[in-house]
Amino acid sequence: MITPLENIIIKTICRLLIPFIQLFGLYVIAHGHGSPGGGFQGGCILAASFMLVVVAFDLPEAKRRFSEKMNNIFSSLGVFIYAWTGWMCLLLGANFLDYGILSKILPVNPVMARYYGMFSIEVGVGITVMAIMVSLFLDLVTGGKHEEALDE
Amino acid sequence: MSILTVVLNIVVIVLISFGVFFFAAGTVGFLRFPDFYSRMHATGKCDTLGVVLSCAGIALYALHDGLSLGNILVSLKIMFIAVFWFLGGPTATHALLNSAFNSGILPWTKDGKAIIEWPPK
Amino acid sequence: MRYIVSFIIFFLLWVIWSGKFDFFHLSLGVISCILVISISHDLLFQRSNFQKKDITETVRFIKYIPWLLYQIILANIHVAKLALHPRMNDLIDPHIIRFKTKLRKDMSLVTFANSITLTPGTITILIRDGYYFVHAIDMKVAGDLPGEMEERVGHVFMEDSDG
Amino acid sequence: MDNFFLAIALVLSFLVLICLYRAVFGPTVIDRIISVGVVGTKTLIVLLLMGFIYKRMDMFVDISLLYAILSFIGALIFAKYFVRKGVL
Repeated sequence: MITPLENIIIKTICRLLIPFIQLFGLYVIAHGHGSPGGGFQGGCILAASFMLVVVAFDLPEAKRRFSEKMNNIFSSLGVFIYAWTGWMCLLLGANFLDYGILSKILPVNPVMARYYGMFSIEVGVGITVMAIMVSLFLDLVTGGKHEEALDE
Repeated sequence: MSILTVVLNIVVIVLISFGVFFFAAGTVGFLRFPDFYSRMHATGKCDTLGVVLSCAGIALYALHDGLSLGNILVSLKIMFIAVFWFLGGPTATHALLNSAFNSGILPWTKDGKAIIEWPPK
Repeated sequence: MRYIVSFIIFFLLWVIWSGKFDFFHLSLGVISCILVISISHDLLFQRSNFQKKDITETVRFIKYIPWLLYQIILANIHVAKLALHPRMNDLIDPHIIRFKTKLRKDMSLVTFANSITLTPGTITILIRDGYYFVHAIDMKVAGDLPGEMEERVGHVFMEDSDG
Repeated sequence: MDNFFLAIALVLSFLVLICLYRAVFGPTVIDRIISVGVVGTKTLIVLLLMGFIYKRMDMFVDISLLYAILSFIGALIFAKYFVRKGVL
């Protein structure tokens, strides 16, 4: 069981910095097609901010912000977004993940359709990576039994 | 090369050189001090000032080809790195030393008395 | 109230980071700010309402920073001199010193601790029950503690006014 | 100015090389962790300087901001892990 650091300095500084780290993670996801980064990197930063919550406060606090149920829902929601963006192209008659064809159902030209398709892929990857990283971290710090760890 | 560019370059060179000088002093102290409590003095302080000075210099140089909006935004981003490090650097230093102290390691001293009351009575 | 202020701060930061002003990126910024606020709204500002005191504290904190920077430069010259001195082992005399503090608020304790870490020859190790454990690299620099810095931090966060 | 930045980046890389001495021969684990942190700060500045050399400042700023964040989180998590183990 992970024990909280009873340390006021780390708590206060993490309290001030965690929202900015989360905002930076979302920024990296949202600008993945124009600058370095993308879904995977942004998801890792978001997961790192939750790890910081666990380190600075404690496990129940992190669970209160981001419960196990939400985590499971997010990890499947990301795959859902990714797969449906791909299948939508397949259903419209192009290859899997060939976003240009999306201009048939979106009111934009093929270039912009490619842009938005890539963006939705980034969002899906980001959500899944964040959820899986958080579950991996929780499994590691509690030795694989974090449901019991919550009860004590 | 206008006179403004020359002045800007000189300021940037001075700032970055001082930053690197403090980095070098921190590294030398990191090698020479006797235990890790003292080594933390060298790295924690000198690296913070080194990052702040170098970031200031780099942020100034980012403005060297005109005050366009993109340049100003890049410069503000670099200053954000400096502010982040200004908050985070001392905290990381403190966290490492706190964990070392809590695991029961006492610092290297000359007279063997590790903890003394202050101010002395 | 704190939602609005944190939204403004986050959105300004988003605009600085993003640097793109089309509708798509700005709306993404709004969505991201709302997400961050909904997850961690109680982290940046803990009280839900602002008082006049907070503005004064911010102004005084900004005034405190130049003095702190000056002290940091002094500290770095001190450490650099120690590190580059050929007879370094004679000059240093490290100890952990323990002293009592008058400060009580969280923010002032943290500001004081980080200022100690950044300034001459001292690093905060532990705060416990109103006592600071500070590692000092020689006894001369420890002589100044708690001293002027505590006064200044107490002044910044108005510790003296409310008893 | 590019030559100046290149020289500074080389000096910083040399300092990183010196810091690796402590990472390899450091007597305690804490020494090695500090060494990781020191290498992190120098890499931050080298990344920013590389941004000028390759004329892609907007890209390298993001990378080095990310590096700063991860270096801070890494130090905190290391600190937490070793206080729990209680051995050095």
